[in-house]
Amino acid sequence: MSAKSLKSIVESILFVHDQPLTLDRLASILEEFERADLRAALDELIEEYEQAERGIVLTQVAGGYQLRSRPEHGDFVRRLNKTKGVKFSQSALETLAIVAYRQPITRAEVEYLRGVDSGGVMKSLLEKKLLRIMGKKDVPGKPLIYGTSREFLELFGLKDLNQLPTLKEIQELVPPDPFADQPALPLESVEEEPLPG
Amino acid sequence: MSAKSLKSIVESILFVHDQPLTLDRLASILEEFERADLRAALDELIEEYEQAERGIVLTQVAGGYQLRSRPEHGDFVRRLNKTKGVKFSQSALETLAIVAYRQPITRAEVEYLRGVDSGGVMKSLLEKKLLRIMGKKDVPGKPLIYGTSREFLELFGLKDLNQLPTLKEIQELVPPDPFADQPALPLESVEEEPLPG
Amino acid sequence: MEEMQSNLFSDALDQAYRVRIEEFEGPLDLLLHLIKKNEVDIYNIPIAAITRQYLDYMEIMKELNLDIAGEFLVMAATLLQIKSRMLLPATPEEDGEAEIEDPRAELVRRLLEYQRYRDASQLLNCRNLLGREVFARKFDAPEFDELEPVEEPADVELFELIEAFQKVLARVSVDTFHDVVADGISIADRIGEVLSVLHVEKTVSFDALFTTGMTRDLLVVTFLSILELCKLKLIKVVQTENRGAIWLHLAAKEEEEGETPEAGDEVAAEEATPTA
Repeated sequence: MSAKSLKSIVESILFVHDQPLTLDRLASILEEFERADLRAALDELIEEYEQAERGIVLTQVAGGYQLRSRPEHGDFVRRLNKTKGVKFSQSALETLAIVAYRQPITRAEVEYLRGVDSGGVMKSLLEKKLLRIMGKKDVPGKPLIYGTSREFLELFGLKDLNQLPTLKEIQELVPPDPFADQPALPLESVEEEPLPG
Repeated sequence: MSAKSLKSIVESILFVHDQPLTLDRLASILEEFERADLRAALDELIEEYEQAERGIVLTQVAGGYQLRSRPEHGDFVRRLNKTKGVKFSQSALETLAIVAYRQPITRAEVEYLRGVDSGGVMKSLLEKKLLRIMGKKDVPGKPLIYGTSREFLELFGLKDLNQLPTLKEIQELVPPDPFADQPALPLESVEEEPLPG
Repeated sequence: MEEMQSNLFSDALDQAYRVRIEEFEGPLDLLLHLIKKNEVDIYNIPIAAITRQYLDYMEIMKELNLDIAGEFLVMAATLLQIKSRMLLPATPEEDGEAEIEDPRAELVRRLLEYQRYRDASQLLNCRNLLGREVFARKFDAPEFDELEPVEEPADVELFELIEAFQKVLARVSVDTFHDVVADGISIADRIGEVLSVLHVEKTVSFDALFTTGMTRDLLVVTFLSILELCKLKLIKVVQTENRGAIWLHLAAKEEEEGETPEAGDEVAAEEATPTA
């Protein structure tokens, strides 16, 4: 089987599979091929789609590979189903950002960092499956701890959490912190309360 | 707008629209473009997909245009359905949750709570070692009683069962169940039977 | 001309003012806004001035009858406390600690940290979002479900059937679930009906057996009949693709031997009776 055909087969499978496809899963489907060859085929496909300025791009998202429409054409594609697309409130975005960077994190910690009650917004992000409960924190009161979900990665087109700019990189956008040597924020002492019913 | 960009936009729309797309529909979506240009873009795309021996082909079908996987790769693509990744169905998750919170529990009790026959899903969870048989209940008929296993804790990254959120906490978090007001299915009368197989 | 410009300017200001008040996510957001507006150094906040402006904003909110969240009040108290501590002479503490932390330090740390997450949230929002700028393919279009199964459909597991039935219950309007006594159809009867439909149609979609207007009891009886037919291996339940439409057809064995479909019906009905 030539490398060209393998690439073509991989493209067929990516096209039919509508979720992000991991290399592991691809290797289990195409078990007669070498993993290295599969990876090479994926890399080549990513490059080809990028170079030719196609209407489709191959992206790495949520630990897998997924074909998606080219972002620049969003305005046209949205006409298909006349949706305006997702829109987040500032509080939802803030909460998502805090959980993404500080997970696992309790609700009280999120509220301390945001400075406002966040029960409602966290509940709604859980319902949208963008946050998930990771378990309980091993401190008195056993508060629930939260993290971001696979759906979060898919929605924001992230390969994994490491793809987010680091807080340090973000920090460089703002002036240096003279208090940087001081101890971390006293999150542990923040009191826990259950989410509102 | 260059011809190249138009082709790319048309490709985006074909990709996202999963039904055959007629030229009329395409012209109504991309109303700022000439019909002749749209047709030219489609013709070019058909040719490009064919020439490069891609995994995707653009075919004219049912009076419209549709991207499809290359027919020669059908054998590979069909494997997608057979090798399902580790993914839990809603019913498996439901059953696991019920057993986790109510163990030790009989199959009939699970079915009463879920309102549907759960023999198949419990059998499959037993096979996956996520459930285990804890013994027999001391009531007439001596039904088997079930609990969750060590593998269950491992899979869900739980230290122990106490790490699960309490039912009260869950109630406060998850959206209301649309079936909550409806009576349970009348399966309670179904006789207790051993699991199939 | 000048007058017009100044009018425009004050209108714009007015509007910005109103919108901003409602936009504040919380006290930290408001403080950052005040620091930026006053063009002061975040590490050397003129606490008296900022506190005064902060309290002014709360006054405006009150006048506009906006609900002032408790957090705003807590922050006001904190600011006043910092202000009073700033007025104290810098004498060593009783516990002999050489360095006294700037009373503003924790607030500044919180503000900087909050600002970072706010920046991070803006970066998140600038990404190409699935469903906003980028789209993936989806396969659950209703028209797709209408297609008949082609080549090597996979067997359906019980839980998938159950899920399909849950969807049926969700689809069929709750209004039709009136407490009317069932029309008395038994599982055995319904098995016979389903089989006769299959002998004519060969392949029937799962959904087609549940039509709007059926009583809840009939829905349940139909579902139990399908389960029973599966158990008796008289029908095969298949799915064209992962999570796709579910189809029923007569089991191969039954088809081969089933030159006399009526006989098949009877067998099914008899065997099913005890369970019904």
